[in-house]
Amino acid sequence: MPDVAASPIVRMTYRDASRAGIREALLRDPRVFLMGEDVGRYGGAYAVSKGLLAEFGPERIRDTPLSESAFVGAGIGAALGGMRPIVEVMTVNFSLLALDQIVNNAATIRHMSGGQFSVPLVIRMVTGAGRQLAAQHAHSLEGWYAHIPGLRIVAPATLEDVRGMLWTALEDPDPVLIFEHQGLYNMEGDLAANAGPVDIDRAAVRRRGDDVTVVTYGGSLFKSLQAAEMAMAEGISAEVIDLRTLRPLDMETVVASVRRTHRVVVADEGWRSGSLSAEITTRLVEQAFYDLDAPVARVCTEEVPIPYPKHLEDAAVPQPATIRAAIQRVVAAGAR
Amino acid sequence: MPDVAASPIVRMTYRDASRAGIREALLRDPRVFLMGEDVGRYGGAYAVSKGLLAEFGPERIRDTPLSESAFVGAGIGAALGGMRPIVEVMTVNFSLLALDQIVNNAATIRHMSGGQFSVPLVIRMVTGAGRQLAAQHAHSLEGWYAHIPGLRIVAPATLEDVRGMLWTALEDPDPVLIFEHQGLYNMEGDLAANAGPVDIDRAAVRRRGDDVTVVTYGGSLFKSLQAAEMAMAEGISAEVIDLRTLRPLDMETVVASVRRTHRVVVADEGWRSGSLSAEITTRLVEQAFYDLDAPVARVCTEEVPIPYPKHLEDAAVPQPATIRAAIQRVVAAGAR
Amino acid sequence: MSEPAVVDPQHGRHLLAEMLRIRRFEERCAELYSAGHIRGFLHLYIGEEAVAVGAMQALTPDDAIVATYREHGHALARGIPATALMAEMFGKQEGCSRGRGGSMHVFDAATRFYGGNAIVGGGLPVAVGLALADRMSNRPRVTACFFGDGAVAEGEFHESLNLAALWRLPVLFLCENNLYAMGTRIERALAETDIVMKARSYRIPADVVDGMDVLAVEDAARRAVAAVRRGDGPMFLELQTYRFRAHSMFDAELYRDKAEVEQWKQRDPIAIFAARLTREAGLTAGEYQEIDAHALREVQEAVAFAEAGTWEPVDELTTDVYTPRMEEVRHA
Amino acid sequence: MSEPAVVDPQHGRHLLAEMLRIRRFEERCAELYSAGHIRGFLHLYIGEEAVAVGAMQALTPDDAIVATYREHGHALARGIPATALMAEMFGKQEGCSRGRGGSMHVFDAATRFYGGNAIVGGGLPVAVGLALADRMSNRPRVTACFFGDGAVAEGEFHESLNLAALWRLPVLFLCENNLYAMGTRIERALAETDIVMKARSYRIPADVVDGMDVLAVEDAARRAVAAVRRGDGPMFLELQTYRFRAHSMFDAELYRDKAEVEQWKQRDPIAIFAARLTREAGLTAGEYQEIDAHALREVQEAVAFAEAGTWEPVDELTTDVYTPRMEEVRHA
Ligand SMILES: Cc1ncc(C[n+]2csc(CCOP(=O)(O)OP(=O)(O)O)c2C)c(N)n1
Ligand SMILES: Cc1ncc(C[n+]2csc(CCOP(=O)(O)OP(=O)(O)O)c2C)c(N)n1
Ligand SMILES: [Mg+2]
Ligand SMILES: [Mg+2]
Repeated sequence: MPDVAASPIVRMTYRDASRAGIREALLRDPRVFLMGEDVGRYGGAYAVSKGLLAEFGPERIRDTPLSESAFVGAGIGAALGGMRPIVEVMTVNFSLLALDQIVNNAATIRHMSGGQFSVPLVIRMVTGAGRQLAAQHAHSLEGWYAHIPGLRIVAPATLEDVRGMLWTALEDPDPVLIFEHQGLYNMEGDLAANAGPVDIDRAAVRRRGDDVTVVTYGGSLFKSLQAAEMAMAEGISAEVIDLRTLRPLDMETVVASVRRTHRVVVADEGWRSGSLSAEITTRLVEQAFYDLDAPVARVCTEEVPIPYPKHLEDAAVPQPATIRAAIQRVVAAGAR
Repeated sequence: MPDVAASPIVRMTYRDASRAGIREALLRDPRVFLMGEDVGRYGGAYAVSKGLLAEFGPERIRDTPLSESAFVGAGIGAALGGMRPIVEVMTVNFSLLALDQIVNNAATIRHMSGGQFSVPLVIRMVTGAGRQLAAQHAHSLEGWYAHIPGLRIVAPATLEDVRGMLWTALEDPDPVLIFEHQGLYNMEGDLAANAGPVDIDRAAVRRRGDDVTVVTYGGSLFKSLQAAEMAMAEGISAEVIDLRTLRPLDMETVVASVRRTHRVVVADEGWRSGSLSAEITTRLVEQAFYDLDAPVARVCTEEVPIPYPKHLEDAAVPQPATIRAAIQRVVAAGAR
Repeated sequence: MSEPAVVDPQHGRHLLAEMLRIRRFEERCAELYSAGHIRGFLHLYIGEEAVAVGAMQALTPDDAIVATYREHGHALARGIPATALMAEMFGKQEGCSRGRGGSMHVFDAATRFYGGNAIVGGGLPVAVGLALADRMSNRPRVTACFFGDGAVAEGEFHESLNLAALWRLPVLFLCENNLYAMGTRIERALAETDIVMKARSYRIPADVVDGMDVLAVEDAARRAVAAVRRGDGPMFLELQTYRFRAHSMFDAELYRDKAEVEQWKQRDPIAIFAARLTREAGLTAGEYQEIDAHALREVQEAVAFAEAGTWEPVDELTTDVYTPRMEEVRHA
Repeated sequence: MSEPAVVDPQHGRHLLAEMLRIRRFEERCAELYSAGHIRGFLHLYIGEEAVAVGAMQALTPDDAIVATYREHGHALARGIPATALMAEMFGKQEGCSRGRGGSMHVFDAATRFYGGNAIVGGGLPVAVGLALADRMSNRPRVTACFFGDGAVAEGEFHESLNLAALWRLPVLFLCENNLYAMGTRIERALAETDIVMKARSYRIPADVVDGMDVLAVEDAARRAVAAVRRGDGPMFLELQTYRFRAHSMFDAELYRDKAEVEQWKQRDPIAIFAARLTREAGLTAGEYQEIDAHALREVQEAVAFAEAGTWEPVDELTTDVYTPRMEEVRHA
C-alpha cells in the first residue's frame, strides 16, 4: 500500500477516479488493455476513458464494433492468451447479449478444464437507475450476476474503491465484474494522488452505530448514509456496511455487526424478488438467527422495468426516506 | 375442467405428458405453433415433440436454425402479431444467448408501451442435472429467471402439471417460461386421458405433515418426497410443498404450512447463493418470522459448474439423503 | 440507385411538410432538453428525415414498424400525433407510451408502431416475428424494420436476416447508414463496409439508396414493399444518410471533423428537396413559409399539450408489468 | 479446390495412422457408451477424421486449438494422449480435464487445446481473443478454430468473423460442413448454403475443401496457416464432410436417408486414402494391418488406463471454481 498520508490530496469525481485506475493499470502492466464500444474516439459513453486513446493509442484503447458477445468472448480468449483485458460493457442491460460468454465460458473454464486454465478477465459495466434512461438502460443486475460461481462481483461506491479495485481485480486470476453506478460518476471527493490498490475481499463499515445495521453497496451507499443521518434525529444510531464485493459475500463483517445491533435493513437497488438482499437475509438466518430481534427489512427496487419519468424512477428505487422508514420499522419491531 | 373421473387412465411418461400438452394446444388453437431447434425432423432433443411434425406439418412444428436470440425474439414478434407461439430452447444454458430478447423485450414491452402491447409467448426449456451432461448443459437457472419482473416462471414436476400447465400458460397474456427437468422425462405415471389445463397460480401440498415443511419444486420434488418418507422412519412428519410457479411465488400456501410446522427446509437445485431458496427464506422472515422455531435450512446445489462424473454430479445437487439430513437438523434445532 | 422520379407537385409538398414537421419537432426537443423538460437520452434524427418520410410513403396502415431509439422521425411520419409523442418525451401519461418510455421507447398500437428499441439490434428479431405472424395468418402485410449501420455488427442482425430469408418472411429491412455508431465510424466497425453485400450473403435482394433524397427513398421503398407484399420474401435497403447533430445530448463529437459535418449539411434533405420543388413544381417562398409555419404550429401545440399533461400517479407504478387476466390481448 | 498433392509415402502412412487412431478410438467409445462406462452426451467424429488430421499437420505446438463437443478427433490429432482422453471420457481424474468435463469439454494446456465447447458457436469469440493476444504480443502464432455448419447461423459466428477480419487477427476458421446440425439439414438452417460467401462478406478469404480427402485438407490448411502466420489476417476453410454415425448416442436419425449415409460412406476418408496409399505409395495389406493393430493397441491401453483411473474425491468438488490466489496463472 502506498503511503497515502504523504501524498497530496486531489479533488476529483468518481468518473475521474475510475479513469485514474484504468490509466494506472495501463501504465503498470503492458498486458493490460481496455476494449469496448466507444472507449476510444468517443471517450466512453460515460466519458470515463476520455483522453486515454491519445495517451495509449488504439491498440490498447480498443474501440469495438457493437458485438457484445464477441468482444467479451475475445476478452476471455485474450486473458487465456496471457493478456489482462479490461472489457467495458456500456450498460448492464447490454451485457445480456454477452451472457453466454460470461456464464458458459468465463465462469466455467477454470473448473471445467480441471484447473488448467484461469481467465484473468476484468469486465467493467455501468449499472443502476437515476438518470431517467428507462427500461433498457437502468437496471441493477449485479446482484443477479452474484449468483454465478466462478465470477467475482465487485461494486465500488467510493472514489477510493473505484480507483483501487480495478488493480486488485486485474491481479485476480479469475474473472471479475466491476459494476460502476451511473449515478455516482459526477460525485466529487478527495483522493490521495497516489491512492493505490484496495482489497476486494472485505466489506467496509462506513458508519458506526449500535441500534441497527444497514447493509448496502453501490448506488445505495450514500442514500443509506443519508438515511442514517436522518435516523439520528430520532435518536437511532445506525451502522452502515458497504459490502463492496457481492460475490463472495463478506458475511463475517455483517454478522459481527448484527451481533451488536440485532436489527438489519438491507438496501439494494436490485428488484426485490431474488435480489442480493434475499441472500443476505438468508445468510443471517443461517448464521445469526438467534441474534435477530426483528425480521430483516429490505429496501429494494420495485418489481417493474424502470420507468422514464423522474417521479416514477425515484419511486421505483431505494431512497433515503424509504431506507430511513425501514430503519425506524425494524427498531420499533421486536424491541428488546 | 374436464371430468377426469369419467376418463380412462393412461400410463405414460412425463415426456409423453409434455407432448400431449403440446398436441392438445395445437389442436385447440390455430394460433399455436411450436418453434425451436430440432423440434421437427429430429423429434426434439429430448424426444418430446416426436411425431408432431407428421401430424401438424412444418409450418406449425417449425425447425429453426441455431439462432437462439432470433427465434426467441421471433416468438415475441409473433406473439405481438397475434399468434400463440411455443418456443423451445433446448437447454437452459443455451437460453443465455437469448436473454436480451427475454429480459429487454419480452419482460418489458407490456410496461414500457404503457400497457398497449402484451406478449403472450410461452418458452419451454429443459433444466437441471442428473444425466452427466456437465457444465454447459446441466444448470438450473429457473430460480434466476424468477428475478425478472414481467415474466411468469413455472416448473411442472408432475405429469398432470407438465401436460396441463402449457395450456394455461398459453392463455396467459404475458410471457411464461416453462422449465421441464431433464431428470423427469422418463418418469412414468397415470394420467386421465382427458386431463386438462391446471392452474398456474398456486403451490400444491404434495404430502401432508406436521413437524416440518419442505418447500421445493421441479426435479427436487420427488427427492423431497423420498426424504420425507425416510424421515418418517424417525418419527418425523414432513409436509412437502411443490411451488409449481416460481414467479409469482404463492407464499400463502407456504406460510399457512409454516404456521403449523414452524420449521422449514427449502430444497432447490439452483446454486445456493442467490437461489430461489434465499427469496423463500427471506419471505418467511418477512411474513412469518415469529412463527419460525429454527433457522430455515437450505438444500441447494453446490457452487460449482456441474461436473461430469456421476459421483460428483450427485454430490453437487440436492439428494434425498441431504434433504433428509436437513429435515432432521431443523427438527432437532430449537425444539419447542 | 435508380433514376429520381418525377415530382408530383402535391405529393412533393406533402413530403416536404412531413420532413419539416420532424425537423421542427426535433429542434424544439433539443431546446426542451437543455431546459430540462426532456431528460434521459435524446437522439435526434436531424439530417435523416428523408429516410423515414420516404419509406413511410410505401406503407399502409396495416403494416408494422419497428424502429430504434432514434425514432421521432419514424413516429411522426407514421402518424403518431406530435402531441402524444411530445407528451411521451415529457414523461406525461398522455404520451403514446403513457410517459413510461420517453424518447427511446415510442410505442403506438393504433399505427402498429412496435418501438422504439434502445438495444441496438434488438428490434430485428421482433420484426421477423411480426412478419412470421403475418405469413402464418396469410395477411398481405409488411413489417418495416429500421436500424443503423452499428446494428450490422450485432449477432442479432445476422440471425434475423438469415431467419427472414430462410422463411421468406415479409420484412423490409431498412438500414440507416449514417456512417457512425456513436463515435465509431463504419470502417472501424465493419470489416466489409459495403452493407448490402451482407444482405446478399443471406440471399436477400438489397439496394443502396441516397438517403438524402426523399423521392429516391420513396421510390426504392415502394418497389421493395411491393416485392415483399407479393411474397418474394424479405428485401433490404441501405439508406445512405448522415446525422447532423451529435449522437445524443451527451456527445462532444470528438470523433468527427466539423468539415465532414459541414459537407453533409450541404446535402440537407429538406433544403435540397425544397429547392427541387421550387425548380420543378413551382413551390413559392410563401408556400414554404406556410408549410413551415404549419409545422411550427404543430410543434407548439404538441408542447402545450405535453406541458398540460399529467404525471402518472405513483401508485400506478407497477401496473402493466403484467396484463390483467381479464383483459383481451388486443393487438395482432 | 486445388489439385491433390503428391503422396509422400512416409507422411502418408502417418496420416493414415492418425485417422485410424481416431476411428478405432471412437468405435471403442461407442461400445463403452453402450456398456455404461462413458455417459452424458457422446458425439462421434467417425467419417470426418480427414478434417482434423489434415488440418493439424499445418499447425505447430505454439499454435492454439479451439474445438467443439465433437472433438475427440482434434484432441488425438493434436497430440493429447489417448490415455488422458479416454480417462476424461470415463470421468476419471487422470483425464485431461481431470474428468470433470467428459467427452464435450476436452482441455489440455500442454498442447494449447482450449476446449471442447458444448455451446454451438461459443468457441469462436474465444478463438478471436486468443489470436488478439498473439497479435498484441507480436507472436507469430495461429489459432485454429473448428466449428460446424450449424454454428454458421449463430450470432457469435458473425460477430467473431467480423472482429477477426476487422482487426486482421491470426485465426484460421475451419468450418466442418457435414450438412447437418443435429437433424437440421443445412438448407433448412441457412438461407445461403454456400458458406464461404459468408466469410467473404467479411472480406475473409475462403476456400471450399474436400473434407474427405486428408491431403486436400492438409494442403489447404498449410496454405491458409502460412497466410495467417504471415499476418494477412484470418482465413476461412469450409471442409465438406459427413458424419457416418448419429449426431449423438440419443439420435434415432429420423431426418436422413439411409441411402444418403451409404453414399457418403463410399467416400470414407480412411478407406479412400488407404487405397490411394496402396496405389501410389506401396502400402501393403500387412502394413495396413500393422498400423491398424497399433491403433487398436493404443486404444486398448487407453481403456486400461481409464479403467485403472481414480475418481476425484468428493471433497474436492468445489476446488478450481476459483484459482488459489497464490498460484501463478500459467498459460499464455
Ligand atoms: C446492444 C447495445 N449496445 C450498445 C448500445 C449503446 N449505443 C446506443 S446507440 C449506439 C450506436 C448505434 O449506432 P447505429 O446502429 O449506427 O445507429 P445510429 O445511432 O447511428 O442511428 C450505441 C453503441 C446499445 N444501445 N445497445
Ligand atoms: C447454443 C447451442 N444451441 C443448441 C445446442 C444443441 N446442439 C448441440 S450440437 C447441435 C448441432 C450443431 O451442428 P453443427 O454445428 O453442424 O456441428 P456438428 O454436430 O454437425 O458437428 C445442436 C443444435 C448447443 N449445444 N448449443
Ligand atoms: Mg449509425
Ligand atoms: Mg454439422
